[in-house]
Amino acid sequence: MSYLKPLFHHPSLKENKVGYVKADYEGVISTLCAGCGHDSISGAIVQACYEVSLEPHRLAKLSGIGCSSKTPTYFLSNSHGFNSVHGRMPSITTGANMANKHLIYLGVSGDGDTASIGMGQFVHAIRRNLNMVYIVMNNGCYGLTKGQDSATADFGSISKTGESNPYNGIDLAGLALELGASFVGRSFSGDKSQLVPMIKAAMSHPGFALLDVISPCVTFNNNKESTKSYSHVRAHIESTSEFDFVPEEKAIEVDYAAGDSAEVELFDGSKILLSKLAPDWNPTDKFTAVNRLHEAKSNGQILTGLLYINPESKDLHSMLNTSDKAFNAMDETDLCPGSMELEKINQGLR
Amino acid sequence: MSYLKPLFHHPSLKENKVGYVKADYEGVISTLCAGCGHDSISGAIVQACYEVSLEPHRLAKLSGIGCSSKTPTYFLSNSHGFNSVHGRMPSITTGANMANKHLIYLGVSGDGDTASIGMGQFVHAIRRNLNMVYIVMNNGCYGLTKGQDSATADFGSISKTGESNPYNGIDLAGLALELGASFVGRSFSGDKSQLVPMIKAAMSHPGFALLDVISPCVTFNNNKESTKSYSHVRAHIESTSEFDFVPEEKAIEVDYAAGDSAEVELFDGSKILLSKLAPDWNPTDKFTAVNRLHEAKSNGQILTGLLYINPESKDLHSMLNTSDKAFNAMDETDLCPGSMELEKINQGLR
Amino acid sequence: MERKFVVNDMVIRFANVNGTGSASANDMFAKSIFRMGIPITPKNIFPSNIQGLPTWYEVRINGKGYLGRKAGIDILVGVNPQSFMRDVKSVKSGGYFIYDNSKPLHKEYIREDINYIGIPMIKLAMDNYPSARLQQLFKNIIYVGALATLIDADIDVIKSVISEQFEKKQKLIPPNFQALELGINYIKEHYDYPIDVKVEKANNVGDSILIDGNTACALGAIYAGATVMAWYPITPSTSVAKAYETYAKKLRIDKETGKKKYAFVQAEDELAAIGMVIGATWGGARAFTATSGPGVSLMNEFIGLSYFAEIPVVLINVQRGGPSTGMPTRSQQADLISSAYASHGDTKHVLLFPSNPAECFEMTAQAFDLADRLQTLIMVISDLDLGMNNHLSPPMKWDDERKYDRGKVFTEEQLENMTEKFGRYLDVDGDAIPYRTYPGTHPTKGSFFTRGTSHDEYAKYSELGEVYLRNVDRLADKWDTAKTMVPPPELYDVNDDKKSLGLVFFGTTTYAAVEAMDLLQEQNIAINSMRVKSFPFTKEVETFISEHDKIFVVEQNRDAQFRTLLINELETNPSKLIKVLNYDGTPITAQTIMSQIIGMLEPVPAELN
Amino acid sequence: MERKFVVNDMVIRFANVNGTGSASANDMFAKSIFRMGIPITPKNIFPSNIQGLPTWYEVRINGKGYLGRKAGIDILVGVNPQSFMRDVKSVKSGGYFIYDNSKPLHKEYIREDINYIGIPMIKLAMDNYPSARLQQLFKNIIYVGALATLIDADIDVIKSVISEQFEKKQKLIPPNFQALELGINYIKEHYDYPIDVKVEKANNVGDSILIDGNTACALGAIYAGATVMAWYPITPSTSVAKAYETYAKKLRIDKETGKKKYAFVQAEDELAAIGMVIGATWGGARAFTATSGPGVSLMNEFIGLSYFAEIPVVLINVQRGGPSTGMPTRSQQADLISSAYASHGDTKHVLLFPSNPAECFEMTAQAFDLADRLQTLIMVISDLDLGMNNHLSPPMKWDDERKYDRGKVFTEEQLENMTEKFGRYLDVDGDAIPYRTYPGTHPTKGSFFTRGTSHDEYAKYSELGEVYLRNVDRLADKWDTAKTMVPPPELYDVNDDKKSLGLVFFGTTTYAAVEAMDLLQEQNIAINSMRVKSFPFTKEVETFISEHDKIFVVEQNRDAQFRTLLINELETNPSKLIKVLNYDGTPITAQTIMSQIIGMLEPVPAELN
Ligand SMILES: Cc1ncc(C[n+]2csc(CCOP(=O)(O)OP(=O)(O)O)c2C)c(N)n1
Ligand SMILES: Cc1ncc(C[n+]2csc(CCOP(=O)(O)OP(=O)(O)O)c2C)c(N)n1
Ligand code: SF4
Ligand code: SF4
Ligand SMILES: [Mg+2]
Ligand SMILES: [Mg+2]
Repeated sequence: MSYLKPLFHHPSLKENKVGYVKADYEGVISTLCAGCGHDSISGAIVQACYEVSLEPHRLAKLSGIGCSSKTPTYFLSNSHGFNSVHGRMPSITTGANMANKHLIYLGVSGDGDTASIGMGQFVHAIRRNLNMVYIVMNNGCYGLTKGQDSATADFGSISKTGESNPYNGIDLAGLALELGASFVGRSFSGDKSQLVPMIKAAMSHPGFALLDVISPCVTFNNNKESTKSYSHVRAHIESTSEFDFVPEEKAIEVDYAAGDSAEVELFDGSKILLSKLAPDWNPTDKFTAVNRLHEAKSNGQILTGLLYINPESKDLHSMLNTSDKAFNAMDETDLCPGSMELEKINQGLR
Repeated sequence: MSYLKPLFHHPSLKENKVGYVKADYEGVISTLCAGCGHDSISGAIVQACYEVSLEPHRLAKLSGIGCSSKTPTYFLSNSHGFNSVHGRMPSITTGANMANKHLIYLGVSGDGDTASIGMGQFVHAIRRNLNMVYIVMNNGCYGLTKGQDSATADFGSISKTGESNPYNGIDLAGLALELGASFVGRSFSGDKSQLVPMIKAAMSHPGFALLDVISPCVTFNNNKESTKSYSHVRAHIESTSEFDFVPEEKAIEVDYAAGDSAEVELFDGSKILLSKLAPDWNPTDKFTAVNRLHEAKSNGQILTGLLYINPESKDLHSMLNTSDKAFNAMDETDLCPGSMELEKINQGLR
Repeated sequence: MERKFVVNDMVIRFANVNGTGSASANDMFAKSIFRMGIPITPKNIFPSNIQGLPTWYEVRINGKGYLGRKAGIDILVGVNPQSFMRDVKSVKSGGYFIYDNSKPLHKEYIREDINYIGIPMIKLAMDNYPSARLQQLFKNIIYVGALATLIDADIDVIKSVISEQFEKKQKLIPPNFQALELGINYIKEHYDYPIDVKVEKANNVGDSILIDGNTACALGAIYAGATVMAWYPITPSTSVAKAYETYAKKLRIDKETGKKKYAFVQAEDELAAIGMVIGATWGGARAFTATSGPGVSLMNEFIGLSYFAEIPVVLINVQRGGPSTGMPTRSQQADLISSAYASHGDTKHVLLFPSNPAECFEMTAQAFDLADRLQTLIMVISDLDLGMNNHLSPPMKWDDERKYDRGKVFTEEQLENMTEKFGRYLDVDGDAIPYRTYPGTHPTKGSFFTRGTSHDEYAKYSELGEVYLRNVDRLADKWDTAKTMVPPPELYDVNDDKKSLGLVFFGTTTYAAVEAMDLLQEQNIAINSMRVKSFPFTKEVETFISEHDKIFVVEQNRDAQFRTLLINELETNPSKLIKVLNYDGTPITAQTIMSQIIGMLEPVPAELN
Repeated sequence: MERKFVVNDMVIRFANVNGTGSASANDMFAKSIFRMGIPITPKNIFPSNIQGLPTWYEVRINGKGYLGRKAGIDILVGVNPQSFMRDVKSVKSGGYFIYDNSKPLHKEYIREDINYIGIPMIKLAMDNYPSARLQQLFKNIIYVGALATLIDADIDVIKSVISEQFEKKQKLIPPNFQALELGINYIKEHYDYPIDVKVEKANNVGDSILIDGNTACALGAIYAGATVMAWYPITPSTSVAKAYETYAKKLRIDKETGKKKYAFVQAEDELAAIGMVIGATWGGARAFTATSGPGVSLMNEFIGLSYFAEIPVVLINVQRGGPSTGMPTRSQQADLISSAYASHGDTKHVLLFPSNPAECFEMTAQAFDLADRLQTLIMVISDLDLGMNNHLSPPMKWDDERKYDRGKVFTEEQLENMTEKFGRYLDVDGDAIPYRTYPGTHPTKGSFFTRGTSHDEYAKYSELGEVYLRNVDRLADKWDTAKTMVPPPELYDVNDDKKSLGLVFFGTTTYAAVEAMDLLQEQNIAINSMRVKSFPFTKEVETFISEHDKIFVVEQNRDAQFRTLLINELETNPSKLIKVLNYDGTPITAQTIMSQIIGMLEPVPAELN
């Protein structure tokens, strides 16, 4: 069970501009593992929506399949949600967005859901600059199917089965930049101070906004002997060759300033080095963003922050020049050309 | 019908080191449109295989679906070929390569086949550094289904139906670089002097070698009024709204030196600016390759040449540490653990 | 002695090379015959390639209005040396072979029993047009002129068709007329004309139109208010998308703002295409896709989602020759089982079977109502023959009083006034169809979580057996509801009161089946016929099947898939359903149906008439 | 008065929270009973999540060897407060509810008709283990000790199972023993034991093993020489891949070089997984994949390719609850139609139906021979129940004389000596199966072009109707050849000479069906039974179906899909096939089968016995 608070616990009672309290943005109790990074991201989404005073029904939340893709149940109960099929959230979101351009579309996906089975749709949602927030809850593994390496897993990382990953990990932020995404950010699940504003920025961006959020998996990225007492548990797991014991963990949190770096210890005792872009970073300069990203990578750092934003972003609706009235609000009068027109067409076919 | 020569025409009679003449590398008569860039690439493949003195049966040729994907019939008749399904050549090639590591695998695809339906498999073949030559015959459109824009079509390009493309084109070479491909080259179908050696280099590279080859489609990228007499034909096509007339064209050829640029006029009268990497270019420096590529793009140039090669490339078989003997040559003695071993396993389950 | 003419009854076949502009010339010829008031059936037989391979265009001209394909070619216009031998062989004894005699005909092509008519097409073209490209184009018009003269077609009609065709490029009209005259004059100067198969103006087409099924489907979608079309190119369904775009551009641009009341999205593949449709209809728009066999196979997972999460989808399935990539430019009806039961688990899908373009229009429009009403996927099952060939069809009709049936959707007001808890999958009124809401409808009521996993009446995830059962049993009940909503079959004049023999067909076998009924009648074989229009089968279909002793089921696939559907859904004894099959990729002929039936009746002649 | 014990016949259910380590404790308990020589059937009932949700583990203990699920719980070990109410309710009258009485039981959980046994599990754990994590883990062993004492299980056996389990982590043994003793002693000190359902050492398991079907499939693949395994994670098939990797690592590393004689590739999705298999078998290796419903749906296009281009594929389809994402952690047999006729066009696929792990092993191995021999896709149809639960099974067997049947493959020598032209799709000897060659075999002979498009005998593309017909008709003939090669059904003791009643089942309904046969016998209902092992149906299946008047078909799906296959392939009159269904995601019980059959017989009791 999760530490994400259910509706009746500690509601933040302050109403926002549209008259909602924070609890109005929450969802049902999470069924993710205690300490799962995904729950922290859900929390950040709740916070961001509350802060921007969004009416919850003005947002639609969509996902694929995976632990990450379950999270939309755990936030924004008053929003329509769609837990679709594995890897296909982008196409569903594209359609939904076409139907009604006036909602905010928040897509949630996992690294398996996005970087493997969903790669094609991910790439093409970017290409179409679909107006949506696309959050990847990136844990480098397949949580829900019990810990296989995902395509974003780092080269050489050790999976729960003890195998070293022989493949290079795909950098989703780098990929999005290469593909011309109009908004690319990266953050860490435990870094609320960075994540919440970034979600807010993404929601206000008129186009595709990728948020690649590193989100540690307590259960399956939990494979090194880190503490004394834990070793016993670990030995137990090895011996029974059943992943049937998940130690309860606290979610990892981190707080550091823009321009700084922070070393974060993951559940498995391994460490990652986060590096936050400086406060005066100019996110409209893509060329530099690409270079900074590659540079950080070669220094073994994970660069976080808003890497790039295209201020001239034109979304799919603009490209297609669709009408302002949402399609789902149109009826016969808007849409049906009528019998006279049809008779003209018939006439032309005689 | 194509200008690619059938077996009985002008055979090059000089035998190569393994005793084959050039005609031994040819295929059946092409059924592509006269002047199609794809046929020029087929010609370059024939030339390259002849020059490197490859025994034809030591190569397997695979493709997806499309005009481009038909070409394997038009070269190397003595090689096994596999014209699979749309967008899935990479997975088929992965399997084939696993079965027998001792052949050369030449995959041919189109930009539709690769950048749309095949995007996922393309990305993951790169990620696995599968030992293969992957040629994209890139014409920016869907030839076989009559000229729809593909995902590599340039922003603003006008398709046969007169629509301007609102999307940014995907740069397959840039993408491959971002994904860590171990060999990335780009060329032009009409530039044999660059293309033939590049294919040879790709064949000798132990890992994934992408060749993104610009290959103009005479029929569907043939949409501007370029010459007087042609306008009549074009008018005819517009009036009948049937793409049922394909003017016979000569394949476009170009020859320019390394370090130079060349403007090439396409069938539609539009022009592209090719820019060839300098002869002293260091293709092992990825960082610079990425920058040069982006730079060229922002100057409206298409950079050609061997952009990047990783001299330390380790292919999938190396990563998996598979045996030297090909799997398809193994039998019971190699593979079956025998009844004694099974009885031991049974014993452990009692 | 007076010559005897066969009037308004022939098959003409043009043998061309694709990419040479012949298709538009042939089309203009066929259209001219149609304009003369004579029913025609044109069929394009083309390769899966763009240029340089043999392609045929066949027109059956039949005053009685039989529109099925007919074997036996009366006149062959052979302008493709690649297929010469095959073409010569295909002419029926006594028929005509029209060819380019700019070069002499090799003697291996000479048959004693047919007539040869040589016309120096390329020579005439070279003498009159400057460039190779133009020569190639106008050669086609030259043979049209010649052929028209030979069969006594009305030249003025042809000219008017040409003029219309080039209405917006007036300067193209004179050279086309000139080419036509070249052909006409050459015949007039060198041959006795007309030949003994000829056409005569008639009044047999009524208010019919000439249109392909794909265009009609696209128009149906536009009339039904489809605002999102997501698709991926694939023969033979591509032209549905193309036509949708063409007509949407004309009919769906907001006059004032110039903005589009539609979104036309070429997806990255078929999975994405149907995903977009699902997203769009979930969002409250009407949306559809069109594809063919390989695309439907790729859509299988999503099709299951639409069934289980109850999301309206309209899918136009234009079948081609399978399996696998198969024969992409040939026609079959071989995707019936894979459509009806697409996707894993217990799934069933509603199918509609149009048999002509007017029905393509109507059934596509109807599919949107059914999809919204039943909250499920509706497949319009067309095929290459219906979709890509022009057909003589009743005109398309639209009643301006007609309202879109958007099905059970709660509005903001309804939600506002609601006191009970909204249950997305709650059957509140016994038709097994629940209410839905569009995202964004109401600030605090009516939101729900759509999922492909097992769920309770309130859309909540559940792994409980009883919850699962309630849901899938309701879906089975919904299937029964569907039976009352889909179009009933068409029953043909009852010839056989004893109800011993029945004939069942659907879709594009209809033309040939209807003709076969007449042929059988001529042989005194009484047979009752039924054209099925939908799946699930309605009561009427069930009755027909149960009332007849021996039923011939006509279809265009190897495994008698439609027969399987009948057996499986109606619990019919297979022994009474007899297969009548044709699956070589060409449309079945009346002759084939008749002879297969007679062949199977022969052992028991006593039982007949 | 002497107490009456029910011996070796009970159902025990553990109600846990997943992720708390209970699965391994429960497994050790079950294994101990098995070691006592008593047949057991353990079943894991788990949620589609990783931690914190209710999960159940059910063991049926049955001395007679009935291995099907049985309703009615004798003993419930309830350590999950979330599911308490449900758990209390599920105990059968007179049964036992074992719970943690560290806190007192709320009175709403009190039922008059069952026995409560409280054990202060968490208290004992806290008193004896330092950290919360260890307390949680050892709590599980405490209840195992208590339960064992209550039913009189052999503690030494349990200890030996624990010792084996921790063989490589010896230091874990003492604390586990300690926990066990805590449970044992608490019972001994506080309760009268044993209770009236108990176990006694027996000799009823013979040489059986305890293994899950997925591991057995994986071993079958290793024994059959599969070198390439390409897969994508999906419940419940993931463990096939996991087991393949585990055993391949042990059995397939070249001793000298340390190199692997296998390639284990986690694909990017299911489309890629089957693509890799197709590529690998085309290349001459043996390859396979394992997936479940959604994966099979995604593989549809490729499945059609393998059928039409005739490429061997072995696919292990471990079914779960459908449609769509459905019930990922529940079991069904609902992918029969979608497997048998997967992909568009006229396609049919060979299916094998194992019903226990030994057959999973054998049939997987056999699938490779059949795939190579028939050059087509073979699906091994398993399900979650068979695949993921441990089953008491005959041991796996391998004959060292057994050679792989690689089917019709020309070698370099054969090609060298060949004078006639090699035709990849030429039926040279009448079995409708052509010869193939591997790439790289011969410098100048035997190469061909594989394609999913229509092709002639020499693999050349063709759009000609007659060429297409020859090919697909041969594929239909090959289907007939397949009927002679697939495993015949198992026919059970013939009870009914009149052959009026028949019972048909397959796969995991076998356990319950076999038990139901006995139950029916007890009621004097004579019924002949057949377990089908493969599709297409062999002659024997056809005979059984035609010889019986009324046949009950047992299966675990809503739409009676297996029955559809029987009707469709054997041209059976549907009226004689009666549905016996269970599709709520739990395995069917003998009681259900019996009562459904009796229910349907009631109207006509005269006809019986
Ligand atoms: C078509 C299909 N294939 C496979 C699965 C099984 N599956 C469920 S979740 C998942 C991976 C999830 O990984 P990721 O997206 O990284 O999410 P996480 O659980 O790590 O948050 C897979 C393979 C599925 N549901 N559908
Ligand atoms: C699953 C599937 N979808 C669609 C098609 C139709 N199709 C055939 S080729 C093609 C596009 C080919 O474009 P490209 O790969 O760029 O090749 P080109 O013809 O331009 O060389 C498409 C969409 C198909 N064969 N299979
Ligand atoms: S398995 Fe990993 S990703 Fe899934 S809920 Fe648990 S911690 Fe989170
Ligand atoms: S359509 Fe274009 S790509 Fe296809 S063969 Fe013709 S020129 Fe080449
Ligand atoms: Mg993940
Ligand atoms: Mg292309």
